[in-house]
Amino acid sequence: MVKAISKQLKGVFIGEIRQNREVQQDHFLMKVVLPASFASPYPGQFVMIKVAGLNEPFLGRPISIYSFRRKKTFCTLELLFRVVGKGTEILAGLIEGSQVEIHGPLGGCFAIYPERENIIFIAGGIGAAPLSLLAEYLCREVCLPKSAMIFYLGAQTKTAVAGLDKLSKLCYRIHVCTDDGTLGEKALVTQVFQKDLKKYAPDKTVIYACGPRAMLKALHKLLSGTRYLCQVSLEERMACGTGACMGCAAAIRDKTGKVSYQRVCSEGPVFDIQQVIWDDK
Amino acid sequence: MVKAISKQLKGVFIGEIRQNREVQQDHFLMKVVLPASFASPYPGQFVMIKVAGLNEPFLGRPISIYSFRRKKTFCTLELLFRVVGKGTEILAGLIEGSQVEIHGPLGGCFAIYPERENIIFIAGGIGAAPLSLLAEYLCREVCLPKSAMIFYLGAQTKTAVAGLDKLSKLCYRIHVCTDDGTLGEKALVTQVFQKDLKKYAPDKTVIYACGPRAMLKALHKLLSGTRYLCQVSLEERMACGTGACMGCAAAIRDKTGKVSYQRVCSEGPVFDIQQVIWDDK
Amino acid sequence: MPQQYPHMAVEIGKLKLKNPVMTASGTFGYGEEYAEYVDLNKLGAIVVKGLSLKPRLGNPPPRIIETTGGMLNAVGLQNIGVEEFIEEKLPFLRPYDVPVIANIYGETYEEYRKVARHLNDAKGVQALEINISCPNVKKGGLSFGADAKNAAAVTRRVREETDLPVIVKLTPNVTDIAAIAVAVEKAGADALSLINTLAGMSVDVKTKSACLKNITGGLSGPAIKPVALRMVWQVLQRVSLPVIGIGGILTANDALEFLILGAKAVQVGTANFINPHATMDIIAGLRHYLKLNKIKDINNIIGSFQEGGSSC
Amino acid sequence: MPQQYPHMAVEIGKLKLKNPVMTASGTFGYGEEYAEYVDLNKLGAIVVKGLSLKPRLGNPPPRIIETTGGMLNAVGLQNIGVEEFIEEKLPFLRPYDVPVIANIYGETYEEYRKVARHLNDAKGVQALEINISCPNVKKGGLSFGADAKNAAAVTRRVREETDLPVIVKLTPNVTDIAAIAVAVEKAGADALSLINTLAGMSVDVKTKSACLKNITGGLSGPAIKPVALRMVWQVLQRVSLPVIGIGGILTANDALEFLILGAKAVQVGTANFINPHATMDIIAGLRHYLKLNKIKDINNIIGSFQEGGSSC
Ligand SMILES: Cc1cc2nc3c(=O)[nH]c(=O)nc-3n(C[C@H](O)[C@H](O)[C@H](O)COP(=O)(O)OP(=O)(O)OC[C@H]3O[C@@H](n4cnc5c(N)ncnc54)[C@H](O)[C@@H]3O)c2cc1C
Ligand SMILES: Cc1cc2nc3c(=O)[nH]c(=O)nc-3n(C[C@H](O)[C@H](O)[C@H](O)COP(=O)(O)OP(=O)(O)OC[C@H]3O[C@@H](n4cnc5c(N)ncnc54)[C@H](O)[C@@H]3O)c2cc1C
Ligand SMILES: Cc1cc2nc3c(=O)[nH]c(=O)nc-3n(C[C@H](O)[C@H](O)[C@H](O)COP(=O)(O)O)c2cc1C
Ligand SMILES: Cc1cc2nc3c(=O)[nH]c(=O)nc-3n(C[C@H](O)[C@H](O)[C@H](O)COP(=O)(O)O)c2cc1C
Ligand code: FES
Ligand code: FES
Repeated sequence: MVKAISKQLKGVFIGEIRQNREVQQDHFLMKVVLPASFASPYPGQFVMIKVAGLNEPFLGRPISIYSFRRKKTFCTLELLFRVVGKGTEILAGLIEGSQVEIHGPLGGCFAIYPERENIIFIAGGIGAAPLSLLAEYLCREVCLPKSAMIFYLGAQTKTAVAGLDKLSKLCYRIHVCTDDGTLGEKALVTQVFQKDLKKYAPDKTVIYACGPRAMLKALHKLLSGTRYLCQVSLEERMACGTGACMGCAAAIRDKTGKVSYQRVCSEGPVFDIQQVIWDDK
Repeated sequence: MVKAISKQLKGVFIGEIRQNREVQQDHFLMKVVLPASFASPYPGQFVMIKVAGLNEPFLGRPISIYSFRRKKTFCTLELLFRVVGKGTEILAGLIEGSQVEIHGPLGGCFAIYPERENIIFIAGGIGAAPLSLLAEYLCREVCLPKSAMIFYLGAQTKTAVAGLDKLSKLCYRIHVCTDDGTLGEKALVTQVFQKDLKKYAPDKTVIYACGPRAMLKALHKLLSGTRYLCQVSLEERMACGTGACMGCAAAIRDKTGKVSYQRVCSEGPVFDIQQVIWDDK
Repeated sequence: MPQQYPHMAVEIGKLKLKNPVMTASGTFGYGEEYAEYVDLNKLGAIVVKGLSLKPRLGNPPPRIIETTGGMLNAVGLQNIGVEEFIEEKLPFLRPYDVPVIANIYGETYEEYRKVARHLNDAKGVQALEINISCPNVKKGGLSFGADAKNAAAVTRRVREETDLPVIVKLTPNVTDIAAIAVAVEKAGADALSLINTLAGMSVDVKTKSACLKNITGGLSGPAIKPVALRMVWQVLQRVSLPVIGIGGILTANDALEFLILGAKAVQVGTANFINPHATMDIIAGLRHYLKLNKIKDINNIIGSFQEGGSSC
Repeated sequence: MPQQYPHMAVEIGKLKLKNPVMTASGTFGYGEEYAEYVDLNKLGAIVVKGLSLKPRLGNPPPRIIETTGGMLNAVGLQNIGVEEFIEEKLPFLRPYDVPVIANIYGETYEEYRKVARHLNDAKGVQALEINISCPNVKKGGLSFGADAKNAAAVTRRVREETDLPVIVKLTPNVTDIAAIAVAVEKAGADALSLINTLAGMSVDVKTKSACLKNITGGLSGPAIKPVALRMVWQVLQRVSLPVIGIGGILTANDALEFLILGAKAVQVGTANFINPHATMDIIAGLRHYLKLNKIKDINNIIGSFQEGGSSC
């Protein structure tokens, strides 16, 4: 019989908002103070967040961890999010001192290949958030040289480019582009990357990508037939974030070639780009 | 044909909380700033209040107007409320700067008899709130002498006595009593009042009462068969506050003796104590 | 009057509405209660509180209780009766330029008949909405609406009494709402409205009794919107009558969900309680939506649903 | 072990539970998913995700959408199949001191039979819960549960295959849930659990399509609690079987509402998603309530409902 579990059970943490600032039109940077028992996250992981004690929004919202600092008696979590609907609107309205329920860190993380020469990040819009934590991690924890890391950041328009200030401290080169040319090059981020592609030898390169499905799909097309290693972080609507509800399904081909619905929250959110079935919807 | 109505349509006002202070255990005094277009209330009237933009609580909560000040460009409303359930708990949690939706002033008001010598107020617990506005109104607007106004205030225990500071400025005599004797006399407020009853000649006296149904029922028994003029303010669960939902029914006997369900929000909340059917539930 | 864009008028059979937003029965009194809040002339239509042959006292209190995202009510169809309505309330409504729809209720077929006849003869009522679905009355009500044969029988009786458009209001408390819709269509209804409230209850843990004196009540508000949308969708697949969508509509976006599915109009109920101006806000919101999306006529939105399922 | 007060154990026929709080099928995975959050030994029982004879892929995404006070899901019973469950998941659960209830689903009577037989023979399953009520699968599912005769037939088939207690889980999407309960009781069920989700849908105004790829889904969460309570109350008036209450339970107070009505136990579903610790919080809350009110045995609360209606 499995006896009373002695180890600390995981749970939901009450966080207090230290700052919640509109850094860019419709983009908020929320700093949350959490108890020290909150586990240190790995890049690519996320939290489920909701307003403490309220049923509105009813479900938590998955938001990637943008940055994390551990202090002696507490830790601070930064989330970078874009207001797209009711849930994020309510989060945006929270003021300093408000309490939030934070559940995490959840999900798997990006695999690290420190020996590779070219560490490429490709972000669409708010997709920059999880990749920022990854870049930071590679800089600080893995001590990769800045020169190894190249960031491609695309967005629809100037006001949808967020997190640039932090990235410019972390990466050697940042290519910014917008659909309408209001910032950086006027191009899709996959197009900009494509132009550089031949510079990067497949076996010396790893690509990390996060962004709208259409962007990831284009990237998949670009890389299909090549031997590039490419990890993508997917998004799906989530209810539990822990693998119980089966709500966050994505069609994935496993190593044996069998296609099944896997859970973005627990088998993901990071998948090999080749494993994802891009035409399922 | 009734043409486009030119007069301003009534609506729901967005109020901003200026102060929300726990004046007594579980009792909050909320000061709300409202636009100048908010109509001046009469004593006994109430507002429906809810957190702006949220569906939780789903319905507004009826709260009596405790005090009101009109300034040139805005007005301020004070509400005195006790936390008894989820709705009032959420209201209690609102901090300065939060926005509330206020709908009102609603309902009828107490009838005034300035010529009567004895103006008696009988309040149970938070029932003091609407009677305070009435006392203030009689003092300031009707210029009744303080000596005419006698207040009986009962509560279960000391911590349930709220609004005393304001009342003591308004009324000549205040009889405080508690069920457990922790403040004032140890007695029910109806018992305290009963002892004084013979001092007040029925045709020179008017009684205003608000409090738990059991208290009002006891008062009704006390006064039945007498000619005292007594107005009570009733409470019922409300959805609309405007007379549309028929939700706030109380069994009332009209002048012809016919009993029907009347709406506390619109036919009330103030009724003649003799008209109310006290044994319907 | 010059044609105004966007075009907001819709037709429910013979009934022409300025716009698709009506009030739901029982949530807007007899119109008077909201006349200070709403320019009644701007409404698509007013559906008044359910009318019975004789005045009804209604149920003893408590009659309402809040629930998560909604409320339960057990008003029990308290109303002044059809005759007093015609004498006392209709004169107030007649001068307005807005269709008045009378929601009617009977405990027997004969009562439905009589109420319909009274209203048919009274000037100022533009349509009848048959309530065969109120869960808060002991006789009739639920049982008429929960059975296709009874629902059809009521419809036929009312149909015989009036030339006014007959709208039948369906209950959601059934296994197969589309089957009832089909039966009612055959019986001569001109339109359907759905849904009425879901039967529900709530327990007070302190007193260990029901929160409503009537024990059960009808659930309304945004909590029931998903059920209402599903039923409208199911009914639209089986009947060709115009359908009026009801249930949990608080905003223009909510109304659009029903219109996109194919509802010709909507009714706004519980929303009036929390925002007496709700109907006006919804009409303005619909107009804004059409302008923003450069849609000239709201009828182009109605039924624009893509069956494919979404990738939202 | 010394007797602990308050006494929290309840019995559902032969099934003995430490306390009346179970997890609801499909909301707690196979137990593993929450083992880091919840001390599984402290649960009344674990009901695992619905099992079918063969593994099921489930429906394409999007599968869930939030609604006011609840959520819609159209997972489509994605599961690993009964054999893999027995081989891969049951070994994890067996060592725990908690009854495991297998929720089973078939597309034909024969499939129900086979799944039941497999589980009957596997060690470590203490009861079967027959899901005749899932609205998210095309065959079987809804139709079995929506008709008293079919519901009884499924029950009888499963009954013949097993000595384990058989719990039948009822659908709320019916006109008369008590009639189905009665039929299922006669067919040999040991207990009833209710409710499963209400069929609903949601429309994405931007794409003019359903928010769920499957178009309709099942509504769960506090939004449906009033309907669940009403149905538990209706069923309890017609059957003498133990009833397990399900629907929108987030807190101990919610659980008490069902217990007061007479439910012997409750299942906690959607609450697990927003608070993975919900079951533990509810158990602690129940214990606290009993202590505070000096009630020695939770069975004294069960069925303590006062029919009179309240003046709350
Ligand atoms: C693992 C993960 C990490 C994420 N990290 C971030 C982040 O760091 N910053 C950020 O701004 N956003 C992030 N998202 C997306 C974020 O969760 C959604 O934007 C949010 O849930 C929308 O909630 P809402 O109520 O505001 O919008 P809704 O009203 O629910 O929806 C508005 C729009 O957003 C889409 N949407 C809703 N939920 C999701 C979702 N879970 N994934 C994708 N699209 C969704 C809807 O389809 C719709 O088009 C992440 C999502 C996942 C799954
Ligand atoms: C005209 C009017 C004026 C009022 N003025 C005040 C006031 O000035 N200050 C104040 O503190 N309270 C006042 N009340 C009572 C107040 O409305 C309720 O306490 C409040 O609605 C409870 O909401 P809740 O969500 O916190 O409690 P709930 O969880 O809804 O209920 C908790 C308890 O309060 C009771 N209750 C709930 N609603 C009402 C109601 N409308 N009337 C009576 N009892 C109710 C319930 O039966 C239950 O016992 C007034 C009520 C009315 C009708
Ligand atoms: C307080 C109340 C009273 C109602 N009375 C009636 C009625 O008399 N006749 C009727 O057909 N429907 C009645 N209804 C049902 C509404 O018209 C509507 O169908 C239902 O509330 C769902 O819509 P909603 O969610 O927008 O409120 C009533 C609803 C409420 C809340
Ligand atoms: C995501 C999800 C999956 C579910 N899967 C099943 C299932 O496999 N079998 C079943 O009988 N019920 C299933 N249900 C229904 C729940 O067990 C429960 O009856 C319902 O959700 C109502 O309870 P709740 O409001 O507490 O969630 C599922 C519910 C949800 C939300
Ligand atoms: S969100 Fe529940 S399984 Fe992924
Ligand atoms: S609260 Fe709606 S009629 Fe009084």
